[in-house]
Amino acid sequence: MLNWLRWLPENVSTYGADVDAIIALIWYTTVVWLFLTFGAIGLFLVLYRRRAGRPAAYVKGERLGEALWVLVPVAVVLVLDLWLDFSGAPVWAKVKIERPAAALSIQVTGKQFTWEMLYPGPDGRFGTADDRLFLDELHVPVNRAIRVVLRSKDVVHSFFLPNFRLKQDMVPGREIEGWFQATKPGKYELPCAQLCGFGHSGMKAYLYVHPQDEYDRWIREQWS
Amino acid sequence: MIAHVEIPGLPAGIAPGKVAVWWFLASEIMVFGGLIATYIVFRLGGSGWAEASHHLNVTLATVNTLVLLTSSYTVVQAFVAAERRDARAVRGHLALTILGGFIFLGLKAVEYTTEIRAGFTPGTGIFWSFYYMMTGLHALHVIGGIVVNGAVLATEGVSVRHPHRVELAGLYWHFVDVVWIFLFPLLYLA
Amino acid sequence: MTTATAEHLRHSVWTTYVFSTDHKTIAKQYLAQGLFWIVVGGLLAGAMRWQLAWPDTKVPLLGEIGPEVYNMLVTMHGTIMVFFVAMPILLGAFGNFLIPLMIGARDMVFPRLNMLSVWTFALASLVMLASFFVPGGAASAGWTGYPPVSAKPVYTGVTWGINLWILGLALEFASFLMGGVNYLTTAIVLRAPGMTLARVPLVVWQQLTAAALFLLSVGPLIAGAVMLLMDRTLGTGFFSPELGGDPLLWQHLFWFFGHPEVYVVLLPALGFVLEVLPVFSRKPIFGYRWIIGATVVAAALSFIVWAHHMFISGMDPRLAMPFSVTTILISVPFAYLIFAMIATLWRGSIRFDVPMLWALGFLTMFIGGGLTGIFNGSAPADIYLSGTYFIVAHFHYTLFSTVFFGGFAGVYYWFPKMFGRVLHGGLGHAHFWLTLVFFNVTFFPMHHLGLAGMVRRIANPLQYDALVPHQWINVLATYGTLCLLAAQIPFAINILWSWLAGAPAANNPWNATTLEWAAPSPPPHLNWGARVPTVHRGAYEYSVPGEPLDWLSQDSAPPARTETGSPR
Amino acid sequence: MTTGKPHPNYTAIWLWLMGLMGLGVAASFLPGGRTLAVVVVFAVACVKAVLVAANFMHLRFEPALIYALVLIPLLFLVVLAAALLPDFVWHSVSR
Repeated sequence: MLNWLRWLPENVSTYGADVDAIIALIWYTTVVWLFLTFGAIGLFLVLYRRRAGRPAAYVKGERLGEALWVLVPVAVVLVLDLWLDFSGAPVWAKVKIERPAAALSIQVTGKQFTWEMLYPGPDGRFGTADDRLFLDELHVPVNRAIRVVLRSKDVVHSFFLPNFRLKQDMVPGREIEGWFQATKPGKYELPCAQLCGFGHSGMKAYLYVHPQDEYDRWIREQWS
Repeated sequence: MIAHVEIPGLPAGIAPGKVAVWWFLASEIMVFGGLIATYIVFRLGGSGWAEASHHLNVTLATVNTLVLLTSSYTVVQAFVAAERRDARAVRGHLALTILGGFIFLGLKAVEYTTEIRAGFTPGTGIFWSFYYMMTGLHALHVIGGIVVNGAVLATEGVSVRHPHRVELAGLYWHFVDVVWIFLFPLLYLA
Repeated sequence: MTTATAEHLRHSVWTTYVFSTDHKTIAKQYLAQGLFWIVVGGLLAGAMRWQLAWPDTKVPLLGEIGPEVYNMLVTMHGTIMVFFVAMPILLGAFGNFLIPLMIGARDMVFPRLNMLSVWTFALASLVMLASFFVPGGAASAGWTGYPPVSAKPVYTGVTWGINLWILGLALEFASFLMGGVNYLTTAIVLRAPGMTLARVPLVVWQQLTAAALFLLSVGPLIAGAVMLLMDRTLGTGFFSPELGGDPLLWQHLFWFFGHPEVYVVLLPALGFVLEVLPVFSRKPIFGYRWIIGATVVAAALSFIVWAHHMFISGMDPRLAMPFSVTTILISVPFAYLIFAMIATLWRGSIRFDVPMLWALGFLTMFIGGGLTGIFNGSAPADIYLSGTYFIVAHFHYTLFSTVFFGGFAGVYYWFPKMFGRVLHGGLGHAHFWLTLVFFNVTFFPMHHLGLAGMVRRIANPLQYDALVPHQWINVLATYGTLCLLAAQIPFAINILWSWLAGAPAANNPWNATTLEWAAPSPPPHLNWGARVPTVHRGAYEYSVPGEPLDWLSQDSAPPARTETGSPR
Repeated sequence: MTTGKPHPNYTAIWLWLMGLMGLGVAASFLPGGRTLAVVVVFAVACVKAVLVAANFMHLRFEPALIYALVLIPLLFLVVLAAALLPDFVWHSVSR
């Protein structure tokens, strides 16, 4: 129960490891603070519980000498927090801002309670005759950067791949891009992570990551 | 039997009513300020707002601005009269202020009907949504102001016992006027 | 001057109990409504947990819950607990009861406005209650009510439910606007002679900061609520993209209010704990002025952190870093507050009465909540954690510990003063330990569900392959919830029995220094007899060296001989 | 009861407000680029607002607490507007 990191689902994406590293960093920092504060409280409660003939100390904590006992830990909290924050900045930029050139672009449109995956087809352009639409299933090759163009037809949905540590809301009226690169073939769940109506519970698709040859065969089958 | 109950003196210079009204106005500034900030940001990000605003009747709105500014003037005169404890003058000025409020609402109603008959309803577009929302909320506050001024007219207008109440009603009325001072250029002139 | 005294002359049942302008009676009216709603909110939570543990089985009293009903339970549980339990009890009941008594005033500066605020809140409660019984059921778009789900009735099938939900919240905002104006003006204007700002007790400072926070942050959301109501009824397009609107606008306006709102709920409870810790450690609070400074700084910062709720909401990703930094900055004043509370225990003479147990419960559980907040404050970690049960666990460790542990510290501490009766200690201890245990049994494992990827607001976790192996946690949390609800029974018995037949309470059962303990229990009309007390000391003069008693009431005689640390 | 503070010349203030309103309306008919007209119009509006607040609402004579109650909300509104810009003005693609 205590080692939280073991509860994260298996990571199969390139930047997933970075996100896990940030979560682990914060986990270790907070565990240290938890033991420090709970330890101090426990110690004080035992040491300074009421004992006859021993009055409390008249410490107002407003003289600098006394206040330092608290201001120093606060300064440490500030420094640690800023360090955690700035060590997280590059990971945020990698996932959300710097999107690499993608081998394959897929248009994912959320609508009340199903996922529409639009493939551009061999000509590589959307809106042409050879586009193909799949419902609730996304097929991608392994070890290739995949770009997903997220849209919504009605309400706010959220594209969530737990195994890839990727989540991005899909806002109607906007076209938001996300990217991921799988490191291991397999079938991964894709739940909707934003309340989108009575069908929100159970609104999920599956992401099928194929080895390259299996993926090419699948493409040929669909477009033959 | 209530023994002599001593209420501690007030710190110099701050009447409780005024502190309360200014706190209330601070929260009202956040309501209209939030609305105006959203309007400005949406207008900067959107297109076609200037064209839509050309359908509005600028002359009617200019008269409305004149009416509200003048009613601000009369409500201040009402407070000056209240300080002189001249109930009749308070009554007169407050009545003028309330009249100004009704004229404003009347012109607004005329404006709304002509626009709706011309087919510009709140659902026509984002500009019209903002237009009806901002002027509608402002009109509700004008109605609120008329009710407050009416209440003060009914009490202080008869015999001036709490002149500061006239000032507090005036403070609220001036706030409603200041909001219109910003709504007028935002919707009609820009 | 104010004609407050004239009104109080008429004594009839109506003006004494129902339409009373006495701040103490109004406090009890807020407390009564808050306690009613806490039962409703708790039962809704029980029904939710039952559905999560044993999906699609018959929930007692409600029968089988479909996804629509589950969304309604989620929405109303959140709305009720935040707006109709936390606000009325922490801000309404205790703010009204404590502020006049602790600053030595006879009543609020505007008694009639105070009465109007509690009756507006009653109207808001009525509207919210009615929304359960309108066709289509109550609101089901989440307590945050994100459009377009909440903007078009067709998306949720709920028409009047959400309209009344918006109206109920608008009335609740109006009620607390009036209350806040009353609190701030009373504290600025009606302090007793000698009650300088540096001698005002911390709970009053926290209540005032909370009131100011609410007044200044609710504005944009009122505008947003009117927009949402117009979108739903007049067909305007503020939140519908096809008419030029944008759903993100609501999220910005809501969270601009949302984050200060959670501090509006936190600060009063923090104030109760800051009052209780010194009394039961017989030691001055550590760093009185610094705590006020930290509270004000945190209140100011709370206006520039809101977008950490929106890191992955489609907001511009470049905005995430600045808001992540401001979120980090706001954890610093709260770190100071936590450490100052721990430092207050150092070299104290600690007694483990029931209020102290709850205060320590708050301190420990809130530290847990604060620490998990660092996970969510970091943008990259939030990519994964946002919208999962990790967030649910986080805000229960902060909000639940605030309302329950902080709130009960206040209830058990001030009950003798409010009702003139003593609460039963044994039942109090049982209530605390049961609540502490089952709170952790219920909410600690939710961190693991969140880490495993369970998303929020789903009615049936078994529909997700990844969650099937973890279903035992949902069952455990449900047993925890049912036991947690049962753990409140000792409190209900205690409060009813003691209110009617409890032992009469002394004026100062805890030997505390603040002014309310100088008045009788319960204080009569106009609080103080002939003369308002004159204050000579700070609020936390415990264990002053060279004094016979280990406490000196704020209005006790000024120090005859010159003292080394002469109290200002 | 209320402090006998000196009263500004209300009639003069009223005349100024009338004049400024006329200027604002006239400015809106300025030919050429809209930006000049917009700047003038809003400058006039701000001056009118300050005139009403300072004189009619007696802000000039009030203690610092009242000033704070006006300036603090304005500060928060600027922060809110600034944070809304990236999403609604520079956002990427929007149908």
